[in-house]
Amino acid sequence: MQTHRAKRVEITIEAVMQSRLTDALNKAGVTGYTVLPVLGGSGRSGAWNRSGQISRAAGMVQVVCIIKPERLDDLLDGAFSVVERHIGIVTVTDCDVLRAERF
Amino acid sequence: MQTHRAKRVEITIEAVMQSRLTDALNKAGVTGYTVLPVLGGSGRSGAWNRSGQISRAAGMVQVVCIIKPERLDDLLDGAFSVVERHIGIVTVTDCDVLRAERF
Amino acid sequence: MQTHRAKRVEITIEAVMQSRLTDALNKAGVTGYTVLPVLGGSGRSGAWNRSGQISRAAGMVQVVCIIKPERLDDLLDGAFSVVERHIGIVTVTDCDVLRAERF
Amino acid sequence: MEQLFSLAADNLISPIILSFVLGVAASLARSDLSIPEAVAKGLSIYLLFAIGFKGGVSVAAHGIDVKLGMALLVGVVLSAALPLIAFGLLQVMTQMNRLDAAAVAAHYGSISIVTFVAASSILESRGIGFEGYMVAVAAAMEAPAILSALWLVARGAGGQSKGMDGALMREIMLNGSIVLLVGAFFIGWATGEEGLAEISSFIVSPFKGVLCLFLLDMGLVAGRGLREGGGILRPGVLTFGIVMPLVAAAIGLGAGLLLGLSTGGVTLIMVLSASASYIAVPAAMRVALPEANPSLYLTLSLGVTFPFNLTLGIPLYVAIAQAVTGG
Amino acid sequence: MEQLFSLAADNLISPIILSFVLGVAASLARSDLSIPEAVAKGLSIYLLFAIGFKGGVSVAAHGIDVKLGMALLVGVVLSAALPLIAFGLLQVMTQMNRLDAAAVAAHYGSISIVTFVAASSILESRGIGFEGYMVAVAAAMEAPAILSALWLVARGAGGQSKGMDGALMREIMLNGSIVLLVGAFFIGWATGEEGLAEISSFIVSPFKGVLCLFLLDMGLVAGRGLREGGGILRPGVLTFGIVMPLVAAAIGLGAGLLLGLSTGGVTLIMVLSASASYIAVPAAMRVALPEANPSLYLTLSLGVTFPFNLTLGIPLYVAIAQAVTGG
Amino acid sequence: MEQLFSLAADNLISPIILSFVLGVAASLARSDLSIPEAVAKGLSIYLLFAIGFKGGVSVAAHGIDVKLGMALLVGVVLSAALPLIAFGLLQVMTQMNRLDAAAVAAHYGSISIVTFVAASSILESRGIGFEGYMVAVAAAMEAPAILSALWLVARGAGGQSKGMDGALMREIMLNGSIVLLVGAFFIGWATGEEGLAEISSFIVSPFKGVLCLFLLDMGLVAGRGLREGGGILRPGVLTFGIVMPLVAAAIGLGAGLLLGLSTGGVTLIMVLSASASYIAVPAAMRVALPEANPSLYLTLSLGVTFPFNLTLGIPLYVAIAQAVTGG
Ligand SMILES: Nc1ncnc2c1ncn2[C@@H]1O[C@H](COP(=O)(O)O)[C@@H](O)[C@H]1O
Ligand SMILES: Nc1ncnc2c1ncn2[C@@H]1O[C@H](COP(=O)(O)O)[C@@H](O)[C@H]1O
Ligand SMILES: Nc1ncnc2c1ncn2[C@@H]1O[C@H](COP(=O)(O)O)[C@@H](O)[C@H]1O
Ligand code: NA
Ligand code: NA
Ligand code: NA
Repeated sequence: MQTHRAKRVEITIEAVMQSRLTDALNKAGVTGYTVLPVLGGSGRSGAWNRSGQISRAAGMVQVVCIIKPERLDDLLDGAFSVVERHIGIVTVTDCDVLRAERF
Repeated sequence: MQTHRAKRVEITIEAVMQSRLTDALNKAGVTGYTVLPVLGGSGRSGAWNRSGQISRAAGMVQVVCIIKPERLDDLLDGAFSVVERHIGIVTVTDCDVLRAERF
Repeated sequence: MQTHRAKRVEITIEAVMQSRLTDALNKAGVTGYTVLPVLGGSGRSGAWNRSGQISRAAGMVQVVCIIKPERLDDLLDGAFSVVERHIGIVTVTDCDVLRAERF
Repeated sequence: MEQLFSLAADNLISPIILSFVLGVAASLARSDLSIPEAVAKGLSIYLLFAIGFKGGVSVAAHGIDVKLGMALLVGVVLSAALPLIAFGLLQVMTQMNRLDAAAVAAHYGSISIVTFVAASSILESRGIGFEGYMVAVAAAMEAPAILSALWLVARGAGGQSKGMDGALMREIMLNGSIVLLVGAFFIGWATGEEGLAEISSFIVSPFKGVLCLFLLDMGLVAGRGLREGGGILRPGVLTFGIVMPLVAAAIGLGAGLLLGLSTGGVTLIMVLSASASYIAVPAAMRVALPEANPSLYLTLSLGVTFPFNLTLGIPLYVAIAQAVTGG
Repeated sequence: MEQLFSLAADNLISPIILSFVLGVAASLARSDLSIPEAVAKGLSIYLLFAIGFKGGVSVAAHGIDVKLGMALLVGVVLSAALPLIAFGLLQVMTQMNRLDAAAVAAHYGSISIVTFVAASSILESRGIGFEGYMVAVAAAMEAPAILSALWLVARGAGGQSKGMDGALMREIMLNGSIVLLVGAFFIGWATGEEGLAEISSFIVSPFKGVLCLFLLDMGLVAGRGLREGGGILRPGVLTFGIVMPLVAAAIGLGAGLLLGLSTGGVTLIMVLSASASYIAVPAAMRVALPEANPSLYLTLSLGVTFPFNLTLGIPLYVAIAQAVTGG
Repeated sequence: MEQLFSLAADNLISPIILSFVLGVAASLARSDLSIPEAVAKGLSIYLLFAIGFKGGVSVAAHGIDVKLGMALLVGVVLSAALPLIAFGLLQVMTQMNRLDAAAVAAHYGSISIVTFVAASSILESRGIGFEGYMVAVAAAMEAPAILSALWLVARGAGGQSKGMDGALMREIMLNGSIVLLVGAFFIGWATGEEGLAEISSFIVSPFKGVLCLFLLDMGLVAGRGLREGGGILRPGVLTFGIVMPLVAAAIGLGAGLLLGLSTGGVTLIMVLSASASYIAVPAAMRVALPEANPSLYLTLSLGVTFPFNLTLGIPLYVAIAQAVTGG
């Protein structure tokens, strides 16, 4: 089956920042993304989890964008402007996609 | 630690199509998969999210299959038959797995 | 934008084992991870899903760790000690990360 | 007329309607107020269980009416026929393509159980009785409309529709809402007043309050639909969303009189005819007609027709039913 | 005998049982009816809180019975001993391997709190009183069975079992259900009738209705288990799922008489003995004996023994307890 | 004094407080007891809706008090001013940096609606009336504190703060809790006693019971915070968490007397002043001051000040208000 090279960018970020991140992505011309819930995690600022976390304000989400490789830099610049001062992780993976006309 | 090459296929699809997709995967001989919930997203058909989406019918899920590289085409053919007329994203990533005998 | 090579390890495991896994990761020096919920799945031990699974004890979660490539083996050894006798899947993917100082 | 206005005004300042209005307002103002999906589903399970159970108890109390079978049949016919009328109206009033028109039509043949619940709640407040088996009629009207719509599509563009496969058919017939409604109806029937006494402080007393919270959620969802999909509502489409329930209510009125139902029963069959589905049918359409535009049918059903029925439609239908049946 | 039948029939057409039946039927028919996980967990938190609280209030009202300590001790002994009997029966009646048999045995030593709740609800309807501290006995019987089962495994295949580590021990003792049940018991005890008056319209009046919805969910889950794991139930295994509760109830009867409990108390200790765990023990087994087959113990406990106790077992135990205690 | 002790003791052995204590204990013992996030959110939606509605009904019953406008204004001023005092105290009592101190200060200017709910619940038990519009005052006090805190930061380190952008401002003003509280208040106001009668068996009778479960969850969350973040609480910080509510309550007392409120009203404005936010403000701080340490402000607000107010603070404020107003 015919596939096409693409980049998969996964941004783990605090839920309160989600709309700011997607706004920034939109501005960077990235209009396709999927948001996954996050149950908990651990990092330099300690461990947390959703049921029983000290504040329900502090949940995180994972925003996944599949994009054409040539648009990666725009996306990362856009995302970075939001993630910069906040906790959060950005990873980029190579992938292949079906139906490239969608991206 | 000994690892083995495999493919990781991630299919984001409407929740109403989930059972049809997994049936098609089973028919294509793919019996191992994991389903992740999706909170929301955006694409050519606009943005949506779970709490407050216009219909609770419209949620999506992400189906993840790890398979041996040589079985990729069967899987993609099976998945494509379901995804074809529906909205949905299919990505393929190279990965390594522990305990290859499981796949 | 400057990125750095890293490994993305995804471990799908029964929810009852989550704390044992993260303890083992901590012992192996891995203190950063994110936990995603899993809705359902299928494997050699059959299919299950969260609402309507035969026992609510049997849910699974996905633990994602981003680490420096050189620390991969420690992580896998730590994870394997827990996963060994239990059902569960471990995959490793190459990725690039922003802000490598965080890992 | 005056009476109608006061009825409508009374209706409008009830906690139930105002909760819906609050939801719409919060959504339009882009507040982050939201009811978790699991809670909203929990509330709807409660409402379906309670309304089904009470219907069954009422049938147990009044004995099986010979009209029950007839009413079910009429319900099925209404549900199957209304999409054809809706489809005709859409072709006259709007420029929708066949596929979208068929998908929208399916929604208007089927029913909205919350509209039904709100109406029966209002009937109860006003002390207007109704046949307990109307709940079963509601269940019977959920699915046939879908078949009509798929037939409309198949008759037209041919290859466009995957048609109705067995799996989809089973999914529609056994969808959770129908099973719960009908199941609770039978439980109520079997256990009767005695069963009701055991659980009435769960399913009767708090009912209206739960309905408020549920309508708050509906308002949030409808408001969000309007905010995002409102642009899609050209004048013709919008008009359809208000004309269609009136036309359907008139047909429902005829059916109710034909069946010789009580005032409340006539009201409820008007309400069922006038209401449009927003859960079962959209899900079926995503499977069977994925190319049809979901914003169109969802915004119309949930953003236009539902609020119309809830605020103005129901009091109007009550007033007409009272006038016509002399009840 | 006649009385027993009428008792069973009465029991069978209660909303509670019929809700369970509805759930099983919906599941077997592959309806997509489901109760969100969060809601089901919310319902069970409500039930545990309410039953614990009411038990505590009852102890506060009647004073601490000298038998309380004895009853707890007997509960622990029952829980630890029943797995040995279950294990023996399994080796005679089935071809299960040691590991699976031990895992199944653990479930039958422990208890099902919903069965307990359903039984106390039936006792209340019939106006049969029982000792408030039976709730504490229920809590005491949750865990010891697990230790017995692990001991059975360790004694056998040796290296197979990781045995009981400290973390698992703590997890079992402090699992949410036990903590909530015991905690609510103490709150009820401390605040007494006065505390109950403050919250009785939350924990008393709607209790049975909530139980209906919870049993609907249990039915859905049990039905799904039967649908998927039913094939695993060879005749011998199936028979065990019905014989074991009867044997355990008989032993519970002896224990109850020994303790000199009231009719209701004897019934409840029979119910606790006869019921099998389906939450705490499965979770512990997944950690401690991951090689044991979960379909086996879950299908048996939830798909066979739970429905048996709910429908036929409880009325039987009530009748026997009444006959024997003359209550 | 004696009376105060007995009041505190009475308060401490209520189901509400003991549920909170159970939650804290379960958490500290590392039990896995937890309330699903969706259920906890559902409970808080219920509480906000009920308390807002009842406030509105009370205003409808007593007519609009001329003091309503004044009270709102005073509430806004208190909320804006208290952070400055908190900030000052923090600089004297602790070694916190400006940013953390400002973030903590914002929490103490804003309010905790559950503390308010618990206090009004206790007032009702004691038959002490209060102004219905205090609910609106609570809503008015949520946000201004955030602006003060951001101003403190901007005045200081300069570039550190992104300041207040329009989006954040709208988010804070239209956050779900405020919208629901105010919306329900208006619904209650519009529908009055008649509306209340329709839904009182949902929002009045089970209220205290729901509050118990909600406080159980709060206890679990607070206990977890203490377990994980407790180490951060140096003596100075800890002392602040108890001194600040007392200082704020004293200021609130002055405000209440100035406004000429009833005994209950004075108590509630003391409670609002003394309580610290743990939902709206933390979320705003994560957006506006991401560098501030969330463990610090959350542990302090939820792990120290909330339990203090709930157990000792409220009875103290009631006693003082009674003594001062002679109520
Ligand atoms: N190495 C990592 N791998 C995966 N997720 C991480 C990692 N480090 C941090 N995270 C996630 O990011 C959140 C915040 O991290 P931190 O800013 O380091 O406290 C954590 O709670 C995790 O959910
Ligand atoms: N480029 C993308 N990256 C990630 N997810 C996407 C992308 N495009 C679409 N999606 C997901 O697929 C759904 C449907 O997309 P569409 O068919 O484009 O409306 C969206 O709501 C997203 O959840
Ligand atoms: N090939 C696979 N790809 C993705 N997930 C899998 C795969 N095999 C198993 N799983 C997941 O692991 C769980 C247990 O697998 P198993 O031990 O094979 O029964 C399944 O329920 C799935 O969630
Ligand atoms: Na209709
Ligand atoms: Na037992
Ligand atoms: Na305050």
